[in-house]
Amino acid sequence: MAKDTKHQLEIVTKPAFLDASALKIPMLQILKEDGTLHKGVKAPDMDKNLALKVFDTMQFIRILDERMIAAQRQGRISFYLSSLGEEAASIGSAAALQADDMIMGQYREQGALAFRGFTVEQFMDQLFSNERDLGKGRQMPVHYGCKDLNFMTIASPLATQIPQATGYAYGQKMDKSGTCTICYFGEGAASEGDFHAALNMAAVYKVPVIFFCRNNGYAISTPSQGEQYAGDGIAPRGVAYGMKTIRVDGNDIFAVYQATQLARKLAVEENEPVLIEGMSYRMAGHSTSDDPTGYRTREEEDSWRAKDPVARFQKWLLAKGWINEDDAQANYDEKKAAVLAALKEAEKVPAPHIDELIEDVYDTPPKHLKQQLEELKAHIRKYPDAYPKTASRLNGGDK
Amino acid sequence: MAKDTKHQLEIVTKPAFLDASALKIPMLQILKEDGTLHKGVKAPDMDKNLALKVFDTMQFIRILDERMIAAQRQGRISFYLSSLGEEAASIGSAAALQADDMIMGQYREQGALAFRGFTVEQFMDQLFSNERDLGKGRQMPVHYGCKDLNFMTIASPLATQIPQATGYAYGQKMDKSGTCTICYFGEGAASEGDFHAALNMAAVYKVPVIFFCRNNGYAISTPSQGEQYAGDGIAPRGVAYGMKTIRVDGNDIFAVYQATQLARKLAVEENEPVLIEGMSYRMAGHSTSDDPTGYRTREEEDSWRAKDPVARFQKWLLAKGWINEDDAQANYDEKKAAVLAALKEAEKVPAPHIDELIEDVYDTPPKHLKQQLEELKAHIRKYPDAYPKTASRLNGGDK
Amino acid sequence: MAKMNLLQAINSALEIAMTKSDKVYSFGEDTGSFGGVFRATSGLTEKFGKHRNFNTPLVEQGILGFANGLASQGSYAVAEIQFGDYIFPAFDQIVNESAKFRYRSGNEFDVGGLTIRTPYGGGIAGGHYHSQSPEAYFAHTPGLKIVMPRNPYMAKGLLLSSIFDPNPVLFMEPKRLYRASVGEVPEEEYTLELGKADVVREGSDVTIVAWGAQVEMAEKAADKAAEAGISCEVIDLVSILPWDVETVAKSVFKTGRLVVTQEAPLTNGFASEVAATIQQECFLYLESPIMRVCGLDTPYPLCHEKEYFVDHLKVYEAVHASMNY
Amino acid sequence: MAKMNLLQAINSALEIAMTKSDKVYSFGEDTGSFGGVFRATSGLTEKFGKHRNFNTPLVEQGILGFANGLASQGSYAVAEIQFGDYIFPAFDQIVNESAKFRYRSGNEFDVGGLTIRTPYGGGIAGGHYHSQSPEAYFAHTPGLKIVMPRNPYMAKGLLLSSIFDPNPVLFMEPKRLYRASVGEVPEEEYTLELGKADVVREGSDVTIVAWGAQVEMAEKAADKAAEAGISCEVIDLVSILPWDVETVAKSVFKTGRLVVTQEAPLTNGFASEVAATIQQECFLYLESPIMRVCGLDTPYPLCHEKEYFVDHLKVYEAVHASMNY
Ligand SMILES: Cc1ncc(C[n+]2csc(CCOP(=O)(O)OP(=O)(O)O)c2C)c(N)n1
Ligand SMILES: Cc1ncc(C[n+]2csc(CCOP(=O)(O)OP(=O)(O)O)c2C)c(N)n1
Ligand SMILES: [Mg+2]
Ligand SMILES: [Mg+2]
Repeated sequence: MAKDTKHQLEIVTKPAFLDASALKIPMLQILKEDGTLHKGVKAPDMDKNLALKVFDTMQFIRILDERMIAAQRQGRISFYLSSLGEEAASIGSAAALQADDMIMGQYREQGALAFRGFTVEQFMDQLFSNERDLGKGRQMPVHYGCKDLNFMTIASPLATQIPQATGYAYGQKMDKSGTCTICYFGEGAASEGDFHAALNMAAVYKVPVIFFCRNNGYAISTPSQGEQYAGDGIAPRGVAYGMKTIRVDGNDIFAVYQATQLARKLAVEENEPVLIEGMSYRMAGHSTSDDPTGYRTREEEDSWRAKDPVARFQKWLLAKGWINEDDAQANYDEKKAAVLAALKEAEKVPAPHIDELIEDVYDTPPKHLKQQLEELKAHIRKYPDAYPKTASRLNGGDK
Repeated sequence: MAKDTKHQLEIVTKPAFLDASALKIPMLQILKEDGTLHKGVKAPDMDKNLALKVFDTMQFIRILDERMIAAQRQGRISFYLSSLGEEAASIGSAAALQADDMIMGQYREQGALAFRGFTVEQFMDQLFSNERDLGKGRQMPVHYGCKDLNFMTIASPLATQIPQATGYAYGQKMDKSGTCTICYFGEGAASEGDFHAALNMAAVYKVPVIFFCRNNGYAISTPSQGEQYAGDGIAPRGVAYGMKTIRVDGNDIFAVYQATQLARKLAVEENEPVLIEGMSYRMAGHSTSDDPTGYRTREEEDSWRAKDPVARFQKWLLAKGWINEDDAQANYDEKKAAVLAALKEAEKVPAPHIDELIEDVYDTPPKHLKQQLEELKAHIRKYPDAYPKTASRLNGGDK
Repeated sequence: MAKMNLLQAINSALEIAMTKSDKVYSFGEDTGSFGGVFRATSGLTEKFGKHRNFNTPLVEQGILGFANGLASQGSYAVAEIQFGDYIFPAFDQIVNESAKFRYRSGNEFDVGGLTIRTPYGGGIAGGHYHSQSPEAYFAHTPGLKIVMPRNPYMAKGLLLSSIFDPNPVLFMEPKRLYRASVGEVPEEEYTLELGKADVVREGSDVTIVAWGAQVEMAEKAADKAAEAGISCEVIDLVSILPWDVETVAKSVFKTGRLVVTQEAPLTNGFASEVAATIQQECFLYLESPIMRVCGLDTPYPLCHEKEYFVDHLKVYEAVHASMNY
Repeated sequence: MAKMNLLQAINSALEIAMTKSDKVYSFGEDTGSFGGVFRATSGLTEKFGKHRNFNTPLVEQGILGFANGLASQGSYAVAEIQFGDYIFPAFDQIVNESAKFRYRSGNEFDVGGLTIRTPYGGGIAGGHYHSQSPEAYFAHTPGLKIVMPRNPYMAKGLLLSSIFDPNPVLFMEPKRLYRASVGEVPEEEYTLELGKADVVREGSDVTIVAWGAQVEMAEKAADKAAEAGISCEVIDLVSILPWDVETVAKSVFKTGRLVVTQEAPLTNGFASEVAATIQQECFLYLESPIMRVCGLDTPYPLCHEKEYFVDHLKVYEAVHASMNY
């Protein structure tokens, strides 16, 4: 048919409405659910060291998650939020990056942080809001952050980090840093206006950013298909923004790893932003405040266990001979002991000093804040029984 | 290839990144630029009466726009914003709707309002913020609204009306009203978060709404391609949301009309929201505050004159024999005289009474507002020379 | 009458409103058949169907945009924002749209059927983003009404008034009290006047003004003051916008002293408005400066919540200081 | 020194900042080679290239999201919001993100390099949505700085300070004065202290506090008062957050009378904060109640702008009333 001279669009003369069926995006899978590779496909170039580090991190995060859910039930921490079932998404992608690439997460990416080297003690310090916490105990549990590891502090408002990732990556590009930013978010958060802003701007500015959507089927109780969106998930939006886009099996460590590796190349070498949609399933409740039996069946949950990303990778490693059952078990036990020990230790560490209350609102505390703090301290000294922890420290030796 | 059991997605084993080229959406055109139909295509079922009403409205709006730009230059009104070059988009689509369908516009859809029957006096009353203005003179010129004509009052914040249209249509669906809502917006406004929210929600709720994006190439000075978006315009987003989508030549009255007619059927009969992208060009400055020579060339503007939607339709009507040159000119002259007369009359009508200042903030003015008004009136009475128009009326006979 | 907690009272109001008019719709994130993360909307989908009470996609600006549109169509739109802390993405739809809808159209259109429900406030170990009390952010906005109940009885009657009030209402629910506050509540429909403050306790020495969950702290402080021989008049403002200047002024004419307390940070909070207005209204009657007892001017901290929290001791200290000025 | 109008002063500050550090970026809707709808950024693309000064897509929440990210990366992000009325879609990114970025991370990360420029205010026949003065909406937000210059000299020095201040700054430009206000401005770099009020005129009877464009009205009122034998001290607050309580209190200790004036509607405006604080600081010195002279509590109307506008006559009347209380 003819082309329009202005827009270079193809011209049609009969009206035809497109719909979601015009763009169905397939899913990349390399490792099958049974832990074997698809026929004729070889594993991505993940060497033994890296594979073991990935698996190690998976195990650690699984233990941490399970243990801390229990700790919350015991009332030892106020809140927890696990990544059960989604370990491959965050760890597989983090493994494909460089240490100086920036990570901006939503809150279910503890795997990426652990992969970067956040220690079990650091995790515990944050979870117990103690005075060693890098975040100074100010945010709820799981809101980790670490400048040294290039892991942006997690914050609760959803999707706000997505346009921030576009901006961060703009700075990286201008600095000719050779680095990129990865930004994780859920398929629920992808409904926010900030998502739209972020992806469109990234496509316009051509910045080195990888948007990694963890599509785990739910936003708290809201199922994705039909209630969060009506189309073919999140990936087609990338195409609509004119962005490089791929969908992967989020429970397949190799698919995640390989897609992210290629995405990083596109991002860093060609300044092409990339959208990766990782299809997965949130195996646990949304958080410890949530009881999923109110909105989904046990059968549905069980049907996903067969797709467990950790077990799947473990099978492959076993078959490959890179691990054996005994070592894996020993490793597991050792990790578990370390988690328990760190937990016990961290919960004894005191809270940050009350003087921290007014630090970091600004670069230095302005006069009115200093005055408010002084008044508060005077008040606490007057009613020591009402604020026993702080009072005892104030009296013991004010800093 | 295999299908994934959970998501029913096709599985691929080799990574491939899609991009904008995965979904290129053609443009519906029925009437060619020279005013003849594409070969083998017939005009949509627009009878002579309707065709003449459409043309009549086009002429009126063109006269109104040109005259009011001049009036602004003469300092008779403070601001004006024309739809020059985009008449087919708003008038052609309005012509395909029923009178009880709701229209929610951005600010460049005076054509749709005129088609509905807004009189030249009503236009003028708004433009001069006089006491007859339905909006009580509170908003800037061109912020028309009329409940009787189901035309929602225009407001300046961009894109806010888009999710509102989704909500309005939800009410229409629940009321089983057999009506729909059409929502106009520019390709610039489509970058706002509200756009994203609106289309996604409409697709999820399946409401009878038609989103009509007027892609006129610019948002003030910002060109659409490459600076507003990087993809293939706005239409692919509809596909991504799982929504019925079509792109039309926005300067082709027949393409606009036919697409909207079909869209209305989908919306009202099947509760399918529809996205229509109308490709056009803003022939004048953004508004009277804008001088486009700062960001585009005269050549570019001229090259679009050949595509003028009014001239194009006129050629067809002439060839068809539904109008002749003489009648068209007489009609034009008559309209112009009416516009001039209404202008002169409206500018003499006084501003709304000062008592209106506190009306409609709430359904009835609360005590503190009554008190504020009384204080203001006392002040004006004290300084009549400083507020001469209001003071003379206050003294002449307070209502 | 029945014993209800604050959540049950909200739920009961919603059920009555939805029974009364089939143009009442309830929606928000997770508010559908699941009933909301606090369960305020539980049972509504079963009773009224999934088109009357439903989930929205996760987008607050869309929730309010949708709600404005639905209300402008003539429906009663009851939109839940999951936490007050997440209302800010909808700020434009509320402040530029809901509030100005009627005025800008010369009353051709309005969104009077809109009610925004949102849990607010601290004391629940929620840290920065599950503890804020954002009422003052909205109080600068002509066209909005803002209502904050202190207990189940008030919550039900005020919510019913809000839903059917012909103006957009921001209805802020004290989430710390959702289950903690229990009281006798009529099972049937009743309404309470918006814009009217409630003298919770009469007294003669000092007036304490509070709203929402903070009324509890005012009352406890009044108890403590009573022990010290100070008689406090406690006023629940109930409505933040428009607010009942007269009732507060009348009280201050009597007591000559005013303490205003809020959970939110001090600077430009609503307590500032109360103080600014009352110092003008009651200038010649004031025996000591109006005291504001508020959160510190910092984000809401998790680990020092106990210290940060505006408890009754802090309110009492201000009462004491006011008496001894 | 050179004669500059306020726009030229802004433009000069931007040019100096961008010359000083190539990590300074300027962006917003239409701010690229076109130079912005008011032309504040004109010439910057030519001088620094299209990657340093550029257009954004039309999405304020995206502009601020992007700006926060860019600032957190260590750049100086100078984001323009085309009109103050359109800042609300970015409210969440400013109030929940920019303001809390450093605190929530325990100073691991910050967006100190962020400056938000936006024209504000009325008097230009802009109606509801080109006239608002939204400073009070932000003043309840610990972590932000808010700065409002009154003339070209202040604008340039304060903008340079804001850009390089290690905290996020909301810099609000009085658009009524963009071309109307002209004055001597040094061509080279200079900075002015943030958080410090400016005693524009000394006086002994009444203190008038204003900020931004409203300082002009305060001065004119002071002129008129002088004719009537009343000596006014006029203070430009300059910074709204943190604000200079001391300078205002010191003045009120002397005069015993305070009039605060703002363009924005009365209720919960920043004038309320000033009044609430000063009645506490200066209680025993006040000879009359603190008067607030503000916009009415309505949206900003087009046709009655003249009447709605807080002109010098209204300020003068308050001064007069304060003297004759
Ligand atoms: C702006 C905002 N709105 C609402 C919430 C409350 N909330 C927290 S998590 C969540 C669901 C997120 O779902 P998704 O993005 O799919 O991520 P997932 O939890 O599934 O990993 C909601 C609604 C929030 N934190 N921020
Ligand atoms: C929220 C918001 N941001 C910015 C503006 C200022 N503004 C008015 S019109 C406009 C450009 C709109 O472009 P587009 O949507 O393409 O519509 P067009 O003018 O081309 O018809 C801008 C930036 C506004 N009115 N509202
Ligand atoms: Mg999810
Ligand atoms: Mg446009």
